[in-house]
Amino acid sequence: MNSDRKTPEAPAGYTLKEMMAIAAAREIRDGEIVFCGTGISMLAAMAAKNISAPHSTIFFETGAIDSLLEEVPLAVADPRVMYGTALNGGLAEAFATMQNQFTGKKVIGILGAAQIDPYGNLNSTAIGDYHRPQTRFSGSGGACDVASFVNRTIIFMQHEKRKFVEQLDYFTSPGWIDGPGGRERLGLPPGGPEAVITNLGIMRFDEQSKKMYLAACYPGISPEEIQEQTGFKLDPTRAIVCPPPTATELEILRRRCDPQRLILG
Amino acid sequence: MNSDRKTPEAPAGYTLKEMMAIAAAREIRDGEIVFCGTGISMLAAMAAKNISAPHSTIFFETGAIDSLLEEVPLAVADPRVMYGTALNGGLAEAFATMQNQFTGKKVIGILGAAQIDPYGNLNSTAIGDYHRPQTRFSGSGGACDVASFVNRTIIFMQHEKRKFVEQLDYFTSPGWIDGPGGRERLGLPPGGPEAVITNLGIMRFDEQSKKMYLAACYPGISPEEIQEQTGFKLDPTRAIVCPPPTATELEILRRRCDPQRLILG
Amino acid sequence: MKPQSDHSRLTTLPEAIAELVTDGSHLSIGGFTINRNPMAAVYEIIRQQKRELHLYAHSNGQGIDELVGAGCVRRLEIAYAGTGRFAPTCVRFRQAVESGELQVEDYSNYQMTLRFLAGAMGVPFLPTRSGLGTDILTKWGFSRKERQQDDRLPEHKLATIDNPFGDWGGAGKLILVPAINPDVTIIHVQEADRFGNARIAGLTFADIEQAKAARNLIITCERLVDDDFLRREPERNQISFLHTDAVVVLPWGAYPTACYGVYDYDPDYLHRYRETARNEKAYQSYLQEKIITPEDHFAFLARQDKARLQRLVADPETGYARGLDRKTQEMTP
Amino acid sequence: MKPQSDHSRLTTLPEAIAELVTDGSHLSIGGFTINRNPMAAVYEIIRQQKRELHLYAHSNGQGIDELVGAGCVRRLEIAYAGTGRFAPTCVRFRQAVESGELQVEDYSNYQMTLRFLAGAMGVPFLPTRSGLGTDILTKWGFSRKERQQDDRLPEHKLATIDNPFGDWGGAGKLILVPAINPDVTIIHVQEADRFGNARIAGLTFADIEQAKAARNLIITCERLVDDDFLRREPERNQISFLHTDAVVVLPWGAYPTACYGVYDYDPDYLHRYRETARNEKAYQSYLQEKIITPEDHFAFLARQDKARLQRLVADPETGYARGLDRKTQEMTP
Repeated sequence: MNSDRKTPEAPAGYTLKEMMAIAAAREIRDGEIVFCGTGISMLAAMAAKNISAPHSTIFFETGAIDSLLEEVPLAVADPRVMYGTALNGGLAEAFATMQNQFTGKKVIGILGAAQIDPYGNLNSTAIGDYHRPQTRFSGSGGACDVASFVNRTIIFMQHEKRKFVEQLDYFTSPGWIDGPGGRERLGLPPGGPEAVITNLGIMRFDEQSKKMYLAACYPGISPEEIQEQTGFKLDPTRAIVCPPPTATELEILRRRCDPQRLILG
Repeated sequence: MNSDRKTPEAPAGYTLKEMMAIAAAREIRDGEIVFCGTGISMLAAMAAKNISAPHSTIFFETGAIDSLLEEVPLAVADPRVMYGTALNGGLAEAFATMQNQFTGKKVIGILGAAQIDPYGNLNSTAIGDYHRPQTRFSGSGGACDVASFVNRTIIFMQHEKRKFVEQLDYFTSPGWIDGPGGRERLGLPPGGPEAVITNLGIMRFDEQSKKMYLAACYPGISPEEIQEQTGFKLDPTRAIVCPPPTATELEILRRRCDPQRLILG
Repeated sequence: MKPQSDHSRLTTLPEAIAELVTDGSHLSIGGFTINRNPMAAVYEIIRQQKRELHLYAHSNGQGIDELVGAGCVRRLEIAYAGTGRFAPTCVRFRQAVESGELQVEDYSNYQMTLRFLAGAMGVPFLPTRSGLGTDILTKWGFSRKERQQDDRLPEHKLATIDNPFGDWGGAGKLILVPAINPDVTIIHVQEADRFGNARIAGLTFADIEQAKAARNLIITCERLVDDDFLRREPERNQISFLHTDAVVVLPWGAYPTACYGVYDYDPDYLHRYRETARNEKAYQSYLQEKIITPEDHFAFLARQDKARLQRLVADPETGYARGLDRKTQEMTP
Repeated sequence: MKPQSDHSRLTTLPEAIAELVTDGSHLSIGGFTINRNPMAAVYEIIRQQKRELHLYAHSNGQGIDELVGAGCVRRLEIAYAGTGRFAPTCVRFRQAVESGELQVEDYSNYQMTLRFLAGAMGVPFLPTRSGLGTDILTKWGFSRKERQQDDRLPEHKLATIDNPFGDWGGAGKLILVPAINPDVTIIHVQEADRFGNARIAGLTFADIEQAKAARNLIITCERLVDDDFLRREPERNQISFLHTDAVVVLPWGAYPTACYGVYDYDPDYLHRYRETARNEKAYQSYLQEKIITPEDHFAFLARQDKARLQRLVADPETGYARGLDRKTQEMTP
């Protein structure tokens, strides 16, 4: 996630990556099971666990449940996710935990993507024609599974016009589909994306229309700047200024989560 | 299996149960994976492994693969099946091994039942009306699964007219169904019952008709006696006299397999 | 409550059963025939006189027969009701079916395993080739009408499907088995911690699938281990605290069935049980005196012969009681 | 050959690859991104210049990218082609897809896992709720025509089904994923015996399913253990000899990916690989000099810097190289 490129300067005292990690950490509720991907989403989960959600459980699609994470992993299969867990299983068990109707309801998934549409549907597969793509990305990985199964998801994005699009080039992972009832019509479980956290601010989804709106700008960033980087209209009327990271949040993120700044840079 | 009741006296030197165990053991080919139930089928598998099929693997539906069996188990969940195995798993893995198209082809299943029909279909569930049975038995257990999946099965029966019937009261486990192509029409894998071993002799299935015929009588038992105890016509023209247990076979069965005579009685 | 990694779920057996098992509950228990049945929990259910239970079993054997015998069970979905050589058909089960007191729905062991697995995986069904052409598919213990009227039963016992991928996998037709999500599953394990992480030694049967399929999970265990014990070798754990609601420490909690590596089954108890179960009067007095009168598991245990229990203690190498006398007069059949 | 419990399956890597992997083979490899990829086997496949492979992968990462980069792969069915922070999208994979050299069929990680599981279970498909409404369902990398003409491909990429049990399980509609039965699966494990029993430490990923789904299974291992070693704690074994065709002893056989409890991934190698892969000329010389020229795994190993390998050796408590310097200049993106 190239979140520090082509973006306004962060205010003194913290970087935009730190702001993003902390904004995401604040979304995690105590007691939740947190599905983590690689990179900043791992830091968000680690920060939440150390700050506001001590009873949350960090959990990886590779099968690790409640990893200790003494060092930050660089992939979800990093041996660092395997140490001191409650259980080391495999992919089959991990995804079943999310599809399971009892445990799945407790899971929050953190995802990233190459493109997002106004309903929070994601593309992490290809830009251009699928059969001869202009840019090929990694593909779904577990993203489609998580987005299909779990109760709520948070999405990390780099905020650029070409990434916030009306129409995805490839539909990898389901968000709210086409609005209210969209998931149910397809046969998907309820639940869906709750927040999109970018290097500029935080977007949420309207309860009625399930369309993305601007919920918060980071300090020093205006709604207009955000609209300019978005390929569709964002309702700005509910936008607040996102509280900057507190000293405690920063301290914990830097000292406990990524002291080597492997992810924070 | 009350195989020693109401049956002619066995010739001196061995019991009919011993004859049955050895007759079944002779059916097991070297290199096969042997699915075992409780009782005499376990002894047959143990005897085969110690006599003619040293590279066979004893395997239980409960998930134990290649059990050492230092003592004879009294159930397939007996802790004695868990000691020194190649792998201790569970039911899901065990049945998958039999349904698996590569390993399943190597499995020979040994089954018992309350009723058998001319095509080797089995009833181990109920006699009389299913909803208000005259006699209720244990039910399928893994028998239906094994009979559905594996390449060949051997069936142990007590030879009585009411057990060898034209029409089963309840169809628990598939044999050859209604003759050639019967399994394929239902969608079942090929393979099926190969021998029925009773306290009187050995029945096999005609290659063309898939109907049961008399293949061998135990020493001292006539085809007529067997027909009398059978509720349908058995072709006796191919019947030979079954070779009695050899001294080696008896020695191994008695000393190595069931020295306490827990199954042999 | 579930996903709190430092939240203790320790409780007592009477409390766990009183809170989580109610009349009419859909219940499944772990173990197989004469091994690792959660017998202490079974006896506590009998003691608390739970009624109208809907029981799901593959071949759980002894535990099922005692629940049926004590009149706790209204409906039973099962693959095999026997305890191996001890009772090729469970005696109280047989009596209850033949007398029409117990409604039974028959499946195979793999079908029941897949039904729990489907529940654990969060899908409504799983496919298998087992059962095609049999009465297991066509004869239903619970009628179509009964199924339609009860939203805790799937509307079909089983379904068949033509393979939508043609002959891919060599199977043109399959049986679909409907998922089970019991209200409560109870399993007995060798080791657990207070959070609800658990480790099973020996075979796991279908315990893991049963545990994960359930809305509520009660784990009874031989040994409570320190908080970090199971985390030192997490490959050996099968169930995480995410699934667990109650942990109860119960040494000899599977007795008279076996608990691999800890103790063997008790052949005397199991033989006597079968004989007792055949006689209505003797059985009622067994129930009253041996099971209901002792106020709890520990009182029940205290009445067992100490020397006999001692003989059942597992040999550390083999995991069972080597050379145990398992032959009795009743063994002949 | 398979079910002979005292039959040794020990062989050498060149022999196992020469015998079991042929041009056009349908192949799957174990591991996940930067962990327990059977890299020594991957490099041997490259050395033997196997061509036209049909590869099945979930997120096997490094191994897949090297096979693609060396031109061994014609078709790839995959969920995720990345190596975490080292290459969020694998470089040679990306290039091969964008240039049209490589045909790709996209699935999700769970779908691929279920496809291997279906193959292992012997059923033609398994159901999931994942993928409904997405292009994974509707956009096919391999055309319908191509699928019809190739009997090693199922005729549909995926199928959907209305739940035959109504709304049982809360799902009205499901996706069915077709089974995979590769010609060969290769996995790398910590411990195996000469018969082909194997034990994995740390996460198992989908290795067990991949192993059991395959017609032929090659196990490469760090340590060959004595005949009775794995049988002393059979609960810890995941694969039995019933499935295994070849066992090869290969210390550092997953290098440069990690092998939990034995060594860590090599951050320098992986970073350099990504940078090299971006430059065609540099990549060809990497292939020739680093992979193909060394005659085998041991020659390849001998060319690695000893001190760097030493730094990767796992700490016995945590299973990885504590405090390893994993930051490089290339890390910023």
